[in-house]
Amino acid sequence: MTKKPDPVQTPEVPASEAAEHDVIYAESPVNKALPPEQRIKLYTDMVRIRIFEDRSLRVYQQGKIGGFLHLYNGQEAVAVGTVSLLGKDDHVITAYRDHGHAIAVGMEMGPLMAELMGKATGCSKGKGGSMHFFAPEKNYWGGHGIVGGQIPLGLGIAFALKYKGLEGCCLAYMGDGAVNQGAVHESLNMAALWDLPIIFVIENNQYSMGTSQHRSSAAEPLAKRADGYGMDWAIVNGNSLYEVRARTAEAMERAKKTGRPTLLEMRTYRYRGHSVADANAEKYRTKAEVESYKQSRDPITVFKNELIREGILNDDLVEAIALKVKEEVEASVQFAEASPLAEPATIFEDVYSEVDAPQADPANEGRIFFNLDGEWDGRTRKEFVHPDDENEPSS
Amino acid sequence: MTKKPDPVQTPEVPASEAAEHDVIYAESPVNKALPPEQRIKLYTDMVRIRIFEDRSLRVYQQGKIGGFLHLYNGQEAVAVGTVSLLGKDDHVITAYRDHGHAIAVGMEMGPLMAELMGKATGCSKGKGGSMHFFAPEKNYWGGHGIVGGQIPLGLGIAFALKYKGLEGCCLAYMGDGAVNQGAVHESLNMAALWDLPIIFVIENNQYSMGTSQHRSSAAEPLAKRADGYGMDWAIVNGNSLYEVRARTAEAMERAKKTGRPTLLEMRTYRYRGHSVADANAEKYRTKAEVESYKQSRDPITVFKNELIREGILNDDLVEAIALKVKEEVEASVQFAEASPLAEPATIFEDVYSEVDAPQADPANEGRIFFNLDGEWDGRTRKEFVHPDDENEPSS
Amino acid sequence: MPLITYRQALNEALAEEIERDPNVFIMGEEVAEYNGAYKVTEGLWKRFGDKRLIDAPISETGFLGLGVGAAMMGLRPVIELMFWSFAYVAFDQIINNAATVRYMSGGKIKVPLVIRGPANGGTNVGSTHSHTPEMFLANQPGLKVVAPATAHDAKGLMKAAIRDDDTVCVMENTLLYGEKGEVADGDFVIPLGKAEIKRAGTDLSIIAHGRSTITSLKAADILAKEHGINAEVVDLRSIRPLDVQTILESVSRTHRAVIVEENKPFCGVGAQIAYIIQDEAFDELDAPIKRVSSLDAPQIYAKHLEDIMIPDANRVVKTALTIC
Amino acid sequence: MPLITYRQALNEALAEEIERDPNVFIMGEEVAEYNGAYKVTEGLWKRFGDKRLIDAPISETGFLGLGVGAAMMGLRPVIELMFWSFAYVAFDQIINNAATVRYMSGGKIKVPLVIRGPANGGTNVGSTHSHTPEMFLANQPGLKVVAPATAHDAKGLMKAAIRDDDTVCVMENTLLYGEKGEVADGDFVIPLGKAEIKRAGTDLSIIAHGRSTITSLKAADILAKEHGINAEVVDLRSIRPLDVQTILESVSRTHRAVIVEENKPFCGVGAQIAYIIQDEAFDELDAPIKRVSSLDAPQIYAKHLEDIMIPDANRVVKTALTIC
Ligand SMILES: Cc1ncc(C[n+]2csc(CCOP(=O)(O)OP(=O)(O)O)c2C)c(N)n1
Ligand SMILES: Cc1ncc(C[n+]2csc(CCOP(=O)(O)OP(=O)(O)O)c2C)c(N)n1
Ligand SMILES: [Mg+2]
Ligand SMILES: [Mg+2]
Repeated sequence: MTKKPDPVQTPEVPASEAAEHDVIYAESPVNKALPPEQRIKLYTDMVRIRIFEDRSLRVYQQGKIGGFLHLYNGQEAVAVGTVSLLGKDDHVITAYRDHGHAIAVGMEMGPLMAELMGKATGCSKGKGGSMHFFAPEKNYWGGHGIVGGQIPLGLGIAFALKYKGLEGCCLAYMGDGAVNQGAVHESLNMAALWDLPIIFVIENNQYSMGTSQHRSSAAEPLAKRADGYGMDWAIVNGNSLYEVRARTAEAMERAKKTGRPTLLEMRTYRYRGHSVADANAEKYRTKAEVESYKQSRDPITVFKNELIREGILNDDLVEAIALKVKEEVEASVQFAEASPLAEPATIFEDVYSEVDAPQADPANEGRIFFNLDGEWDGRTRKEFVHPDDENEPSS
Repeated sequence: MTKKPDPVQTPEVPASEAAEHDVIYAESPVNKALPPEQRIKLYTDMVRIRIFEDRSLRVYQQGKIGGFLHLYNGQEAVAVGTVSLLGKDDHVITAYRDHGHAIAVGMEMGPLMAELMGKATGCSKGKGGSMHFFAPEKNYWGGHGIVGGQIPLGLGIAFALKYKGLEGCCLAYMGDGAVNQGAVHESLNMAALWDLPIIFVIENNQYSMGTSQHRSSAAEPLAKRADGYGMDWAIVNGNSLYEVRARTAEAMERAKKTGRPTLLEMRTYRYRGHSVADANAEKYRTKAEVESYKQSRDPITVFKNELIREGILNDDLVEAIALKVKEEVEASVQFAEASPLAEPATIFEDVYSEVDAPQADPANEGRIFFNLDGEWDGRTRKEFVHPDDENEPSS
Repeated sequence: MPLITYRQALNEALAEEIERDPNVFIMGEEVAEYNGAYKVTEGLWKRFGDKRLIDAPISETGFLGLGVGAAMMGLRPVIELMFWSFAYVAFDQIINNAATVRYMSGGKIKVPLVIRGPANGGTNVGSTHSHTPEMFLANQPGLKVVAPATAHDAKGLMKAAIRDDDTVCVMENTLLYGEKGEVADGDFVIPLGKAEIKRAGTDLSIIAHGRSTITSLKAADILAKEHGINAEVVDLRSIRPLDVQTILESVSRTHRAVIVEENKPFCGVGAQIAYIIQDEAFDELDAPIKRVSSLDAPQIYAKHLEDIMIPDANRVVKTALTIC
Repeated sequence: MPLITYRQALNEALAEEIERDPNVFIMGEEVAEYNGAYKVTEGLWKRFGDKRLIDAPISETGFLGLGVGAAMMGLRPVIELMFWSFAYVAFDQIINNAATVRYMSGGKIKVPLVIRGPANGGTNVGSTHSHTPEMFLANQPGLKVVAPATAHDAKGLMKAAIRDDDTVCVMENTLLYGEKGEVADGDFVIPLGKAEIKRAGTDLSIIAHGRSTITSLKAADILAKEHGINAEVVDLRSIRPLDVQTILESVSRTHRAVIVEENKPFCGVGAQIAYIIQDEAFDELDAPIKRVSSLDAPQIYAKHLEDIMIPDANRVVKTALTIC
């Protein structure tokens, strides 16, 4: 084995707040190089996420969205900061708290909102829902519901980049609770073993549902687990957009230049419950704790103040941005509401490639893929009509 | 969270050989306290394992054992050294390379050999085979075939000890390849999180099948992964029986006094192929490498020389021991060969408790557990006759 | 008999067994301080404390295996899976350890473990969270599998499961947690492997388990009222062991069978039941056995489509009419 | 047509596809330098090098997931499981990712992945190493599952699997690896979902997959020679998609069916086939459909008992005689 370099360990800059971090990291090359309009875009993207999430919550409360809805409020700097660095061959994969990343990579809000409402125009045609947004054309690979399950996929994306000889990397996000899934460790080891260009991003919002980090993980910091695999790691103030960018840029450069992976632990906070259904959100943490983040460490406010300090932003502009974003979000709701529901026949689409393109190969004729309702019959996918047009919901 | 103490890290004593280690660790309290006859017993147990393994290989080659046979030759000091410290409430669980531990905990050789031959008198009635030896009455919980799968069970044993308020611990063994199974990491975290009295023993024989450690694990030492969980760890010369005992004793004391788990990496070597079926055993490592272990680091020879140095053992005694062990092993073969094959009706025993004790509860009447050969019928387990008495083997 | 919810019934069963037997404890994600993601363990942590109610990290393989190890040592762990869908990261511990240690040790070790949690679609959460793996669990000899449909059965089966000496998988249903039903007073168990005829009938046997039983009862009402067909509804309650006798007796009376399940159809529980019926009551059958299963695509997110996907009373009626 | 072993046929299929398509690579434990635990990949590492043949750590979840991710990116990974029994630590990646990403993304992403390895008992290695999970895999819409019985089918199905745009699970059999058979020359594929009548007959349809096909052919010989019964043997080859037409046509000719499988019976593949036959060809049946499956206990270690456990020709004959 060629001896690998000792891991680069970057523990937190001690005892400072996001605001100070933004000031410090404004000086780092990747941020210094940013033209003003791009700084404003970063700010705007965080606002877009925030307002989209707030609006989707209202739609949920109106009963137009069902199932789970995991909101990203409070963590915007992570998705926006990291994704802002993506080049053509850089890829993203995350867990079920995936709206922020989707907006950051540039997915349009309309199809996102439509997906939440289960509409045909949804980004997954209403098949995936909140936890399963995808945009492969934007290098965005989801949106995954099983805790930790997306991390091996991220490893595979990084593997494919290396296999194809592309200079790119994969950003694979997970929560602080996810680090205790076996899948994550297997992936850390293989990434380091094979020098795969992947950056594991722990979005440490300090809770997995109602369980605080110290009740689920034996030791701190979580990123230190990378040591066991000889992998570089850093702790990052995840509420400081500039710091997120600076640390991610370092890791991406390392991945592309040396193929070496990095484990980044981004310290952040979620404002809302684990999901909208989280009835206990007020119980497992104090109101004061939540407020302290909102008041003094909110990533959007902190970055807004930083841009004001830099003379790039002012109150008028802030208001104008808010207005524009609200329009965009409203338009997404209107788009979604005006969209048709997906047709029952689509239930059997997107399962098997031959079924979707029966003419593609004459051999497809007569092949049976589905067991329809007592009638074993895949030949007739196109003939499928749903059992009863006056179908009553079953519960 | 009450702050946990910093982990105790015990890297290897550098650049020394097993023989020197035996000399050094002879002075450690747990070894110093050993009366001569117990030292001889330790030596004898290692010899018993070695000769049992050699003999079972011959039986296998005679076609009387089938399936897999993973031999323990070369690693004897680990099982014998660790198990020698077991008290009444200390427990053991290991993987498929489980003959050594079985003999060390005191299982009789006859039923072990009979198990390998699939006999009714086998320790698992011929149902488990080589990989699945169990003796719960001796606190020995197997023998497990799925790599890493036994480690969560070990965690459960430690949990049960703590739950019951017993002052005991669990020794949970795995190979160097097994450390890359997610199950192991999940267990490390929970053990450290909850202060469970478990000692994870990596028997690092440097290969998982044909894969050397550096081709499967990203960093060395493996034990250092414990740091990520704030867990104590040590590297141990696994071919030095005294060192194995000394380090294990420390870990056991810690487990019992503080509940804190330890990860011990015992460096050792296997002489034979991964299993008897390992056709490539000569290919993935050099003959010279194997020989260097056999010649100068063999745990039995090293300990024999140490006991000679101590004046406890001499050539005559060594020969007498060998003779006696050979007799014991031969007797086990005779026992096994003379034993009857298990009856077909036993196939349906030991699956469901009610089926084994139908009278235990009147409610058992009429309950159907099995689908027998087209006839769904558990009522008739006792009536079961195997399909064809002149049954020909199917392949 | 008190009228309580399925959730309360489970809660009572757990509380009573914790009180009865010091070896019973509950472990899982959010079961203690949070009171359970679906509130099945509500109040138990407060009542019984840290020893008996344990919040686990998101490490299903680890804590299911812990349950197996603790059960081997004589404890009676009740491991909650927040969803049975999360068992997929940990099936090895269930199949290779819980189900088979008894066998592989020649009967030396028993594993009195309960693994419980909801296994159902119909809640608009998409494919990854809507699995119903009872067909897979019941395929493995050594495991027992039950799927209560009512509050009474939920309580009785849960208590039986905890007292059972083998590993029992209890398949609950989030759509039933809030449903009320009469539950017998006091301490009772329902032996595993006993089906119940939830509605007696003469013209057709509808065989179901879990929530499909409720669907089937609704269908039987429609069949009676609108079509003059008097259907019998057999609730399996337990899938393994299976009460073949009750199934066969019913079909021998009615000569027609429809099997309803929320499983995906291929190799679902319904396939096995159909096989058994035609094998053992071939001459009794006047028509092919029909099945109504979840539609055979990955579970869909959109609610209006998922409602079509999962068997409802209309679909059962429609299917029944094809053979009546 | 050259006479080669099933193992060589697989090896050729893999080699040819690696040569044909630069996106094909093989990953698994011991597949490269060691030449494969069962030598299926023998010589491939030497021939194609580190890029195309990759030895993985014992991290099935990790490398199966890697395969899914790489497939999403357009590669065509062939992931070897040393045994399908080891999939149990990693089913989540197969069911929740490989099988359903296409669906959950509304068809935006495809996962052209092959997962292959032996899934069989009969080798005296006990319960943990003898699983046959095709019933579980085929239950999941989105997955394809094939089980070749002969060298020719092994080659043709493997090549089809690698070129398929969906995830295909190839269930091989260590007891067949050494069996020789004639394999067509040159480049050919066998479309997934086409059964083959391996022996034409008139009196009885024996329906099988994988090694059970070989057992069934032996049984058909005995039935012909000793009992004057002319059995047809239908080899499913592919379990999902399933060639229902060939099954039904056969049963419509013979009016009797025995299904043979090495699965455990409860919800096994045979249960599903039995259901379909009685549903769609009820009036054609002169006798109940019978099944011959692996005996319904955990797979046993002792060879003489495992030989009883797994269906053999005698058991098939005996079962056939009950309905002929
Ligand atoms: C394997 C698995 N187990 C449990 C769950 C249920 N679950 C969904 S999210 C979650 C908490 C995850 O917390 P964390 O990783 O910190 O991410 P966050 O929600 O804070 O973003 C749990 C337990 C799941 N989806 N998958
Ligand atoms: C989950 C799983 N994957 C693969 C295997 C096959 N297998 C059995 S032993 C082994 C190598 C294990 O090596 P190591 O952990 O170093 O233990 P050793 O054999 O050296 O004692 C492998 C790959 C298995 N039994 N279980
Ligand atoms: Mg979190
Ligand atoms: Mg090893």
